[in-house]
Amino acid sequence: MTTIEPVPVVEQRRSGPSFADRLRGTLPKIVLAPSFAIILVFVYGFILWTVYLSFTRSRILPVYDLVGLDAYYRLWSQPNWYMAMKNLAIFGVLYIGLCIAIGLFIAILMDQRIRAEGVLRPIFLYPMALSFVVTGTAWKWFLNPGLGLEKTMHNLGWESFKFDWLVNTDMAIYTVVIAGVWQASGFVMAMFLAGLRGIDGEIIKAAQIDGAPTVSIYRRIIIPLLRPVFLSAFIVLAHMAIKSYDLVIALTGGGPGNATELPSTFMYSYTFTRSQMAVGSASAVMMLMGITAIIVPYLYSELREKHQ
Amino acid sequence: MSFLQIKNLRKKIGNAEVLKGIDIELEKGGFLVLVGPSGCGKSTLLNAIAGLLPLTSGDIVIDGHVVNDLHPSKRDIAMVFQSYALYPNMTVEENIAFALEMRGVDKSARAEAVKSVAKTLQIEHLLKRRPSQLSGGQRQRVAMGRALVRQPRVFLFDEPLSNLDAKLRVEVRAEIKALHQNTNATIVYVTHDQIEAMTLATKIVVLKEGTVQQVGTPAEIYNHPANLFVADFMGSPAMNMLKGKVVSSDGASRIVLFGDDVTIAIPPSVSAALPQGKEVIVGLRPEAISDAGLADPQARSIAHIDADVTMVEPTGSDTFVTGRLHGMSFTARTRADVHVAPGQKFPFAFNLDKAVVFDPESGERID
Amino acid sequence: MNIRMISKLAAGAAVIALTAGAVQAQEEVEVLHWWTSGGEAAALNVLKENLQKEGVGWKDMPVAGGSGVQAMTALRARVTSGDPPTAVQMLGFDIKDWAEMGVVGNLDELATQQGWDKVIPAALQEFSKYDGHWIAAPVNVHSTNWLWLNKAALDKAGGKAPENIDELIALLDKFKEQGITPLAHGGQPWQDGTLWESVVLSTGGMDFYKKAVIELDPESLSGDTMRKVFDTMSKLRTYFDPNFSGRDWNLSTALVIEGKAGAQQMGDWSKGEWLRAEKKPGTDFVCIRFPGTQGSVLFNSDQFVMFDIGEEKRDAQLKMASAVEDPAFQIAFNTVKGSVPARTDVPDTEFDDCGKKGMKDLAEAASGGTLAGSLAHGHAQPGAVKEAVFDVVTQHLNGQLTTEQALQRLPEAVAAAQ
Amino acid sequence: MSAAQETVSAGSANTARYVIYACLIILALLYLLPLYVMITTSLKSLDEIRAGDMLALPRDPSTAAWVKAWGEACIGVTCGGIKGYFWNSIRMVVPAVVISTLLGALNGYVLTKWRFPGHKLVFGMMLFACFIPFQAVLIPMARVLGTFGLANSTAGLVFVHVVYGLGFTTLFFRNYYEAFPDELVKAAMIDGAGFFRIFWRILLPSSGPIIVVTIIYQFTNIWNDFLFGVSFSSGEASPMTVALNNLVSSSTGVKEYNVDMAAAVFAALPTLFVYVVAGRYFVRGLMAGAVKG
Repeated sequence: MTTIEPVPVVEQRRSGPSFADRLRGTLPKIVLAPSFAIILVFVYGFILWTVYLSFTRSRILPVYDLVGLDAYYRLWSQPNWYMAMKNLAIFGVLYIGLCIAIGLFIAILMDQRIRAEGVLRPIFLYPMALSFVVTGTAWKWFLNPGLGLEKTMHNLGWESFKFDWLVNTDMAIYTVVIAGVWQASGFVMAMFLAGLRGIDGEIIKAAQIDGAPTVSIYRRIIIPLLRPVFLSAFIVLAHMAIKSYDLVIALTGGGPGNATELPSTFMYSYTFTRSQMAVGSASAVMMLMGITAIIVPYLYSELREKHQ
Repeated sequence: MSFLQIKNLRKKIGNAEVLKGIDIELEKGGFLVLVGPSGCGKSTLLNAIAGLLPLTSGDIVIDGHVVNDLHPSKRDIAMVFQSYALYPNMTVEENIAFALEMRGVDKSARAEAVKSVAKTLQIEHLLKRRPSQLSGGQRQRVAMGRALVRQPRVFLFDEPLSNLDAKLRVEVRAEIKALHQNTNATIVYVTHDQIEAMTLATKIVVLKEGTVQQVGTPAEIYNHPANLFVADFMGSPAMNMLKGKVVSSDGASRIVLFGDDVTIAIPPSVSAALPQGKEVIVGLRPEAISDAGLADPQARSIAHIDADVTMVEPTGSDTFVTGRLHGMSFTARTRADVHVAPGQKFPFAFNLDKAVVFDPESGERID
Repeated sequence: MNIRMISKLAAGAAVIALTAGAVQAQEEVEVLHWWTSGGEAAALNVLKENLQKEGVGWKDMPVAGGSGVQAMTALRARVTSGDPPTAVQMLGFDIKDWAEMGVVGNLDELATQQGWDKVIPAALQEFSKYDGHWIAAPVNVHSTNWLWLNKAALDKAGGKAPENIDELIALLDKFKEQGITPLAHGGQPWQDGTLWESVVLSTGGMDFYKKAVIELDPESLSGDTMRKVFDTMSKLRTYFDPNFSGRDWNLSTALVIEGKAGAQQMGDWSKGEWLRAEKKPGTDFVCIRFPGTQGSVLFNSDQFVMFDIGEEKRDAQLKMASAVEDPAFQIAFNTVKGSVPARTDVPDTEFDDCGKKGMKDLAEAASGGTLAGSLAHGHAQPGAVKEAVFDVVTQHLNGQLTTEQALQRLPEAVAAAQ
Repeated sequence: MSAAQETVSAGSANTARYVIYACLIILALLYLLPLYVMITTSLKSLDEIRAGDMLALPRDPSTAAWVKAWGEACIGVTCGGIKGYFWNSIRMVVPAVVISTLLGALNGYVLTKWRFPGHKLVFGMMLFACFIPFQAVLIPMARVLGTFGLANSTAGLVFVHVVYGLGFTTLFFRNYYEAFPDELVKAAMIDGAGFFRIFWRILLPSSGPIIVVTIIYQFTNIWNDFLFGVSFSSGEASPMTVALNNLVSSSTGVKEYNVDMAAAVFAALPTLFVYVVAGRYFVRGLMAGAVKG
């Protein structure tokens, strides 16, 4: 190295930030602004619009005369809406619970240095890649007692086998759960697998040295360490449960009767097929409130935690 | 005239004031080390100099120009980061050349500069590799190369050695020192390691909670710490802090240590008059306490004290002996082959020439 | 990730996206419909070709599924965006709803010129006109109160077509003895509703149907006659096979065609399935009015509603409306579709026995006052009421509601939907 | 790696592994069933489908249904198969994925490396956008698209997908860049790189894993979307799913299940391909930050 010569600086002795520097300072905000503006208009603006509509008597197309809580009275006097809420409770609990349980189970199995991981992983993941517009028919057949599993079992000689949930009013919602779990559990598996791969190996070595059997290592150490993954999975699944629409339409169309009505199908049918847009908007507002109740505390805790 | 001036610099982050009016000056070619415990604001100060953090108030002047509002890239500085901050997607060569490329230096000149830096740092064989393929020491060199190639007016180092193992740290430390001597670059260097500070600096700034505790050469800082904090922070093992009390008899003041057992003269570093009965703290570096036989023959005042030995720590070059008297412990640096075991009595010699006295209430040194 | 490649792709894609949006200006009609299956599409193709001969292009916008549910969603989006299609296939009260929104066109001139008032039955005009103006061109008239029987199974059971509910039950019992599914039914709300309205008509007659379904008289909706209707529904339910839930109607028809089931209650579009399976009316299958509804006709009519699309496109729109009412097209389309022409002046020579019967029944019912709109197909009540009735009927049929509860729910649900 | 077999004795370890493999294989077969049904059905003749067992292998496999689905099946009044719609979908998906990914990356970059007061609120609000039910935005969106003249065009559809994908892409990139060292950005600033140069030269080239996750996620969602497709496109410009629906759920007529299934397999091919090829990177990308949510 030779001597270091100072580069002459041409700035005046005391100058405010130059225009370029000031631009540089606001550039990040300028870059973010379009996205944020879009979100403001197309998410929050539209939410406000929906809220407004729920106070009108809109039917086939939006009208803008306020009539108060009429749509909400109508909504809460609909047995269908209660059915939808009840179904969402059943579906939500089972769907989230089973997806997490099965996803975690497969992830743990996959994490045992499996030879064919590269083959198995896409098999568990692929349902997420397919829309129910695509797989709906196959599922309908499969669950249909006259065509699918039941018939196959009968053909194989197991005459007493019965699997008629799809057409059974009390059980139909569970077929929706089955198909839903089939679709999403692989994705949850991938999340858990990523979580497992991210755990510090030394912790496990330490536990092994402490003499903990494999089951205990998982139960006492690894699974508690996966807490953030559980949380993420819960959020992802919760919003998918609330938004589930294709799933129900493809499998049961909301039937038999209204046995598989969910808030999302309710909202769609009241807004678009039944020409009761105000009631549909009221149900959308209810759904948004439900989502907010789940998401906002999560967001709050997540964003606060990270910067301490 | 000083090359780098920091004038009454303040920085607030949220409601907390992280830097509370810092004043520092550094001459051209100086090696300034900012040292202090974590959270003292040293990295904040360095980032402020770099322009990576906006100031709340105060000025930063480089070579006579206020650079407060200048973008980092226009301040003509280079920075070496603790994590090295090598661009993972670029080869070593590209990493080093990146700053030149950003400045529009043409390709052949870039190659030339990279080559010269690589030669200086002996990393020519690494130029085509990516950071992930390098060892810690190699990455460190590349990070330095990235700074050197720019030939900036000021180099900023942010704890550059803390990710290296002990042996490498010493080696690289020496290299940085040599580099400074060869290039006569102006350097601001942040560390929490007081040995690095002592070995590298021409000027040390000790920081605590956003305020400058002391500015001085390594010798000044070490021998004449401005306050208890600096005294305690600099030096390992830490300076012995002995509680004492001023007694006056016959018109002369003396200090009583270890209860009433030992009375010593007021150390020569103190010129002020100490009132009778004043509580003081006498600071004495471990090397100022030794076994009686090794006491500095040129010292003007030496106190000989016998005390119980509670611990013996051989380091190879020296042996640290911890003694205890009247419930007060102190550490002495003795020669390596001293024969002593815990539980024995040992004759210590206190070289009071080196003693400094602090006011226990303000923590300041009493001159 | 190769960034340069991505950015190139992005640029290329943007160009494609932009150019894809451009459409050349030529006289053409854009038609939103849900006739996507082979036969129907073939029938519609006749219209497309007729128009092309006149130099009018056909921009097809098929949206299948749920008898127009998705199509209506798409239509809302199109209308809201201010870019409605030229013509939209629509049923009954939907037409009124849209007309009320003031987004439809006006066909008065053409209608006067071609004398639609005289040749299109008044019951259809009820929907084709709004506020006295022609807004839609009716394509056909379907009738829902039909019963389709497998001839072989019927012969085996005595060969006599049932004339009232009791005879129907007796016949279904005989089918049961033959070991086939007596009544093929698909468990979808609109199919349940179609069955229900036939039972209502059969049980209470046309006057009762009009009072209960058209006028929504609460006492009729919860009275003893309605109790009998629900009881009959429960009885009929016992003749279904276990897999009926959610089954498409054409699969049920297939069961009857194949002899796996004896009978199906379904509208006249069911005939299309028989014809396509190369079965002949009278020899392979029998079409009769649903027992107890002889002489009455519950109709629904597919119409092309013409939207207000501005002057420069109106010429093509009028050409299309005219082509729809062309007798030749009416014959070509309706012989395939199973329906009968929307105009009364079309000769029945091209039609088969069922078609001829349908045309005759329609003419008689229209003059005798026994012609009424089908509830299940949106010609008796607006969508909201229709769906509310479906809710009760479907839940009752699936055992979620008892007859007692259904009778209580029905007037409530209807009132809530109004 | 969390596998813990080393401590188990060899014999029981082998048994355990057999059990693990058995479990995995059984589960894999269950997961594959719907796909199996789709593929075998598409290879069967209609008579065989009507008479036979849905799980049976085709007796006389034929690709006739595939040929028909691709190039001959009637959708509406035109009988050109689904191939045209396949390309429609590609034309829609590629720009929508690229734009939403790029914007998400920029947003994530700003929200982690160029923080400003209120950045958390902005991020929170963008994230909440992921959760809005799409049915609720159809009508106002139609009005907006109409106003801007984007109604009924591929560009409009791309726009809609970009808007409602932004929340997800921003989330992915923000979480990924959150873990990306700030020092690299500082170093680049000192080196003289500006806002965009730091993004293009330093962050984006290191974003491989998260780009893969985002692309997979966006590609699948946009490709599979039906609701927006049916509402904001029409006729021969419709995306694949709309055409598939027209083919599969036509209300009358003989259902050609083999053709339906073949068309469904075609509709599924691109997303399947993406998952199979990029599945490995998917887990890796999730590891790299998306999971931490």
